[in-house]
Amino acid sequence: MHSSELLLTMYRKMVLARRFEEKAGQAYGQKKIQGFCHLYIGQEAVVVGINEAIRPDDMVMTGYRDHVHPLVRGSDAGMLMAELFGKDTGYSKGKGGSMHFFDIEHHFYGGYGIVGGQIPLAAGMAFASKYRNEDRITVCSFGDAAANQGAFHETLNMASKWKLPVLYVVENNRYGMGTDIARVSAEPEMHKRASAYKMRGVTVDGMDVLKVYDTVKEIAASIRAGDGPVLLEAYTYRFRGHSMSDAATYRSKEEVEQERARDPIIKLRALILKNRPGTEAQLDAIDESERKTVDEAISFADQSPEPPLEDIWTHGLVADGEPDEMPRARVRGATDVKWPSYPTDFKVTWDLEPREAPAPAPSLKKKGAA
Amino acid sequence: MHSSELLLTMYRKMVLARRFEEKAGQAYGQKKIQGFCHLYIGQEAVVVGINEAIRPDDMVMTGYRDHVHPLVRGSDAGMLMAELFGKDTGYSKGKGGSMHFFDIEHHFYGGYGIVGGQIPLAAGMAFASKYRNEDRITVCSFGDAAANQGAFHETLNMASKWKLPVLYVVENNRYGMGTDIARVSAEPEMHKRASAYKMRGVTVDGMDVLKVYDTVKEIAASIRAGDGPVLLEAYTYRFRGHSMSDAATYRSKEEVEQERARDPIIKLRALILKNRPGTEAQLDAIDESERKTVDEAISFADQSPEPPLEDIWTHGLVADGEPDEMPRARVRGATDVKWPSYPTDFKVTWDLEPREAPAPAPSLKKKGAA
Amino acid sequence: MAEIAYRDALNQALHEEMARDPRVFLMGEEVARYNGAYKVSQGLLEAYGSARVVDAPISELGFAGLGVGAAMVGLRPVIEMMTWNFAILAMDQIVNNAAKVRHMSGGQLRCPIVFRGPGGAGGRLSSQHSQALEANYAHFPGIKVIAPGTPADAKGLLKSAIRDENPIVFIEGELLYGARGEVPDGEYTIPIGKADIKRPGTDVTLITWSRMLTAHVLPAAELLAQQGINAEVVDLRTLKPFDKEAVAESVRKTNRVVIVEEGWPFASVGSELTDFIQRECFDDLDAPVARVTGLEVNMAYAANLERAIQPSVERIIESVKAVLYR
Amino acid sequence: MAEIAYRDALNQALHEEMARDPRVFLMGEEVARYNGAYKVSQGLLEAYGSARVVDAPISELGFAGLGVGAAMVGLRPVIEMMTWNFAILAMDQIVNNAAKVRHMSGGQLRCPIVFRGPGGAGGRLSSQHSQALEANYAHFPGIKVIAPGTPADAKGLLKSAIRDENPIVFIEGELLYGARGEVPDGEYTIPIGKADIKRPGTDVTLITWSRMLTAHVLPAAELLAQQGINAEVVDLRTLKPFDKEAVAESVRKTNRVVIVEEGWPFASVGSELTDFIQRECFDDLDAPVARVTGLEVNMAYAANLERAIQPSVERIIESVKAVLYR
Ligand SMILES: Cc1ncc(C[n+]2csc(CCOP(=O)(O)OP(=O)(O)O)c2C)c(N)n1
Ligand SMILES: Cc1ncc(C[n+]2csc(CCOP(=O)(O)OP(=O)(O)O)c2C)c(N)n1
Ligand SMILES: [Mg+2]
Ligand SMILES: [Mg+2]
Repeated sequence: MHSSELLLTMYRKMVLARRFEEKAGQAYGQKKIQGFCHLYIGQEAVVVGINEAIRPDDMVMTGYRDHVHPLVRGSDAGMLMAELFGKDTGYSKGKGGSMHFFDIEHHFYGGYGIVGGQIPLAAGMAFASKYRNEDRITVCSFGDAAANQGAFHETLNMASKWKLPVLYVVENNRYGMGTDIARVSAEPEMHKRASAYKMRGVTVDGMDVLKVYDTVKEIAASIRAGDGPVLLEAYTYRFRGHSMSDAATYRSKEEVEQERARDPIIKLRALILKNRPGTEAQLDAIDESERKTVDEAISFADQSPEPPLEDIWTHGLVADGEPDEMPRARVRGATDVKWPSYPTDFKVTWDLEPREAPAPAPSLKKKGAA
Repeated sequence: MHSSELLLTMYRKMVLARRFEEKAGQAYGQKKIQGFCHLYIGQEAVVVGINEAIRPDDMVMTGYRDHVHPLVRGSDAGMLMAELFGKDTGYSKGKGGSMHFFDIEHHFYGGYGIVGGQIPLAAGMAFASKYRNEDRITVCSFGDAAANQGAFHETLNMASKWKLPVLYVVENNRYGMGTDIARVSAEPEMHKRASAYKMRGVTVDGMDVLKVYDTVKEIAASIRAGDGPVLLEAYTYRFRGHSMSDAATYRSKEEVEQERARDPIIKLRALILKNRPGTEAQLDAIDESERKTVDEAISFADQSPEPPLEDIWTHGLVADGEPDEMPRARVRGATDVKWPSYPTDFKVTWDLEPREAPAPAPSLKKKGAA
Repeated sequence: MAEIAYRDALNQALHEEMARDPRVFLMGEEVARYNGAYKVSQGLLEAYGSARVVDAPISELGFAGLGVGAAMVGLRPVIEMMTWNFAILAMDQIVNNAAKVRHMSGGQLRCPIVFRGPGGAGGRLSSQHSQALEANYAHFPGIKVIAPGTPADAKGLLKSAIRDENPIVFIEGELLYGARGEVPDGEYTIPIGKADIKRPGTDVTLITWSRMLTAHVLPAAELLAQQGINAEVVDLRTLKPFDKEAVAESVRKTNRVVIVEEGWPFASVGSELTDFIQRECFDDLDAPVARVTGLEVNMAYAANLERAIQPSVERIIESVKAVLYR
Repeated sequence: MAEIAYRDALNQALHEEMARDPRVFLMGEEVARYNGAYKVSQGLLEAYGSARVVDAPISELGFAGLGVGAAMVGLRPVIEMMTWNFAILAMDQIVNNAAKVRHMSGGQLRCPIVFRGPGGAGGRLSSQHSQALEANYAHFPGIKVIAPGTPADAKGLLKSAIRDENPIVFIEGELLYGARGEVPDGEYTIPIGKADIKRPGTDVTLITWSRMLTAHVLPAAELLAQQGINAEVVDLRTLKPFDKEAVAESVRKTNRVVIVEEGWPFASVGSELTDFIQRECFDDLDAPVARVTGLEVNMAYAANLERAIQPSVERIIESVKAVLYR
């Protein structure tokens, strides 16, 4: 059912992600990375499954646990690592850091530090797609705890009412920082909240990349077909602490070990080998090559300069005629960058509400009616 | 089933409310009242049914459409009218006006102008009751459109999780200002949203004061018994515009007429007369007496002075030892005011969460873990 | 030049920009079928349809953020806040996302969006509905703040705001919507960041913006003129960035300043103006910079208190006399 | 006197006030089982139970408002904001309800509540997590704003804040939690609204608060002393209402002022101080009031940029020399 190529690609991306973050963790220990640094280790199946199930030009965004989302889209690992190192060669020239990755070339729209703050943005991006009659969808991830934010409620209502082409993914890793989600959510099964907005709610085993892939394949098609937004709850687990400074003593050893046994990478590797025993060497080669990619990323980041001090004043207000930065062109001299461009002249054909006999225009009032 | 006394009390209060607001509307036309003025006309059965079903010392609050909630609790009609006139003899000395009625003596906690802003406050009041092991409940009203505010989501989750003794009432009059609620709510039946918080959701015909009474009687008992909060959706209708400056052309004449035919006062009057035909004179006497009460309220407000200019500087920050204002004592010289007083020395016996073997204390970190 | 109301000037600006650029859409509470709580969007739904003139639920945080997201991918949203009092609920999306995405992305993104709606007292609305909140937004880098006081400025600046590449907080005067004034015929814009001398003078500089201009400052200047005091009235129009040259030039000429603003005094735009002036014009000042502001209290409903809490012609004149040591 | 960390001083204050008054409870994200994101609430859950030390969902607006409601009916909530950056989501409840219920009810209600948590840069956290937002709250009437810079002040002021009858915004220094300092033994409070002269001097007044005090201002004063410049350091501690007498007295003595604050310059607490000083001490000033602030940009993650964006000893010394015309 799933092609070898797909399986191997997924394997490769999960391994890349894992290695990238392990190395980032080490670099944090060496103080090359500082501040908050939220690793995604353990959750890779969610983002890889989703990514392979959507189109490269679909738009993706998430919260502060954002290293892997762009990486699996094809972002330059060295430039991501350089961003973590606060270097000039990072995607944001060292302005964003761990929590604020952005790679617009690969349609990765950030990287947000206010829990739940990206949820309305995604609705706006989906609104724009529908407004311009594009068939792209937007995928927005957030955590279980973020579903208790008012922004979740306000936005899902609008997204559903206006049938916006957006997939909301609750990456339910059971904890918001140190708090078991069941301790602070009256309804901890977040997908059930979709019904409050007459929206479709779906669950998936987020430790199984193929299940994620299959589920999102179907959902993405339905969203693209105009059936409206979906709330997907992916049950997953982070193997590490919430961030680098969290010893995660609020979870029992047993619980963590039990979950580690469900490691999505080990699981996929076993599955591939079971079906095609001959591929062990191939997988090892992938492991090796991704390790190398990450090592190179580290050296690249290490050797890159800090941003110049004058950069303090750039990327504030946009001056007239000032272009956007294209990081890969700037840093790597890439000439193949396809930057998203949007039409400035088009006709809006979308009726957000059914046309009706317009209500009689209320007479002009001097005073507002609030 | 319902005593005559109850029926007559309800009738009296609905008539009082109606006359009060009709007169307020007239006074607005004469510019004696200014600013926003949101009448409750048509919705009286909701607040009267609730009020008779709860205890006098239960706590009540609502939004800016707040004239009737205190009135039916027993607030002084003259002092309420004086507040509308911006006079010194008003409950808030003319500082609050139409949108910010407060009568703490009668456990009416306001009167809030930010749509949905009172929802978290009510949870806090209920929290305090539970914290002090009191058996009072809090009743918090808001409109259908307010249920799209983030505050609704965030608060109902906490209220349910912590089983706070609070009754949330959606006074669903079908419109938020000029907007049919079905145009902006993916799920316009707001009680259905309760399930997103594992909370009980109930509906009631808000044009039928007895149904409201019976429903709330049962709900209040269950909340008082510790069964947790309830979201009650009362289907109702405002006969007037959103506020005085709203011509309400967004509703058809037919719709308004159809609803006016369900006038809760006419309905109750008919019911009383059907069961006990002899009471017509009694009802007429009530009509007359409430009309008089309101006429007196108008004269009182008319004849009252404006607040002194020095009052600009009062009721800002509380100075050490500064007492709270007791409006009825101040204005009417009442000596029977029972002001709510709270213990300052008591033992908190409530376990908000089940006691468990405490998690091993995480080691002290220099850096936060956010 | 036609004489039209402030609300109609704004309406023209929206109309013209929506006709000119299909990327522009308007979203907010009651903006479509109701034609706006203050009728600023009259006729737009009919002209541009329900995807470009959108009635939003009462979800300020949500639809403000929706606008920011749409702006990040090439649209030009105009988000109407029914009043700026309610926008406090949306502030996170304005200051944490709109004002920061360009920076955080290292220049990969831009966020051309206008948040607009009325600010200041609306007339007998008490505390929660009568706030002049420009200082709260002007405090943040990454946003521009505009507050026009006349129909012509309202139109020209709203058009510029919609064309600008940055997030803009556009504060209209809640009590100005019915105010009439001459508006140039045809299409025109007014540059953001330029003050306008609404009355030239020599003896004292009155700096102000939005409703205070016509409600109190110009009338005060007329009365002062009758007493032989020739006041120059500087209408900032844009609060951030404000026009430093215009302010300094006027102060260097008059050597005395009174700043008039509707909002509270503490850490306000007026405080910032004082800071600028005392530094840039230290040796030019013949008296301390004086300020007339809303009093440091919550707004009352009662007519007499409401009046007294706000700046007035009398308080301005008194202040001018104080800086002239008369 | 024991030398303890700022976080422990706060912890002691909470401990003592909770032991003293059963009405006091603490609510916020991670405050109970996790003992606080910054460990300020260490041990409180164990001591006071789950109804008095409450782990809240990530619902800042909701639990801030819950606190306000509880305060209205006789409790004394301490609401922990994990950082003030996130409290922007809760601002409506703080400024529209907490700061206004007493006024709107005509004095029938009071709202004794403390909103507390860290403000300012946390160290390599980029734009959304590094904001010093005191000006936004100080702008509103009806709230007090406190920002202690030492363990002793943190303890004494938090205790006073919890006992105060008003809503209080209590801003701790995110990078101060580990800072150690002498704290008086036993129970003591520090009055709200009183500044503290952390270093007496004669040549120039340095006004500051929170982390800037120990991070940059006192070190700068030491270096200046070596160059023969004797700076007086005024630690405001309470920003609103600030101690006008202490500020004016110092300025009258030194005739020169440099205000040092971590936040952005525009419409900030520093702007307000300038406004006050230039008016009250117009004839005492030998130079314009100078200010050293965070630069007017969003915070960057890169170490070198982050450093340069913040105030520094160098910038302070430079500013002092400028006001001394050296
Ligand atoms: C509005 C806001 N409140 C609090 C925080 C601090 N914080 C950062 S992450 C986090 C937990 C979020 O948990 P969840 O949404 O489940 O995502 P996860 O970290 O598990 O991926 C908290 C409380 C924040 N960044 N923003
Ligand atoms: C946060 C906020 N947004 C907008 C408004 C303006 N406004 C006042 S009432 C109202 C409609 C509310 O409708 P609903 O909640 O159904 O209550 P109803 O007026 O029907 O009783 C609006 C939009 C406000 N006061 N507060
Ligand atoms: Mg989580
Ligand atoms: Mg309604």
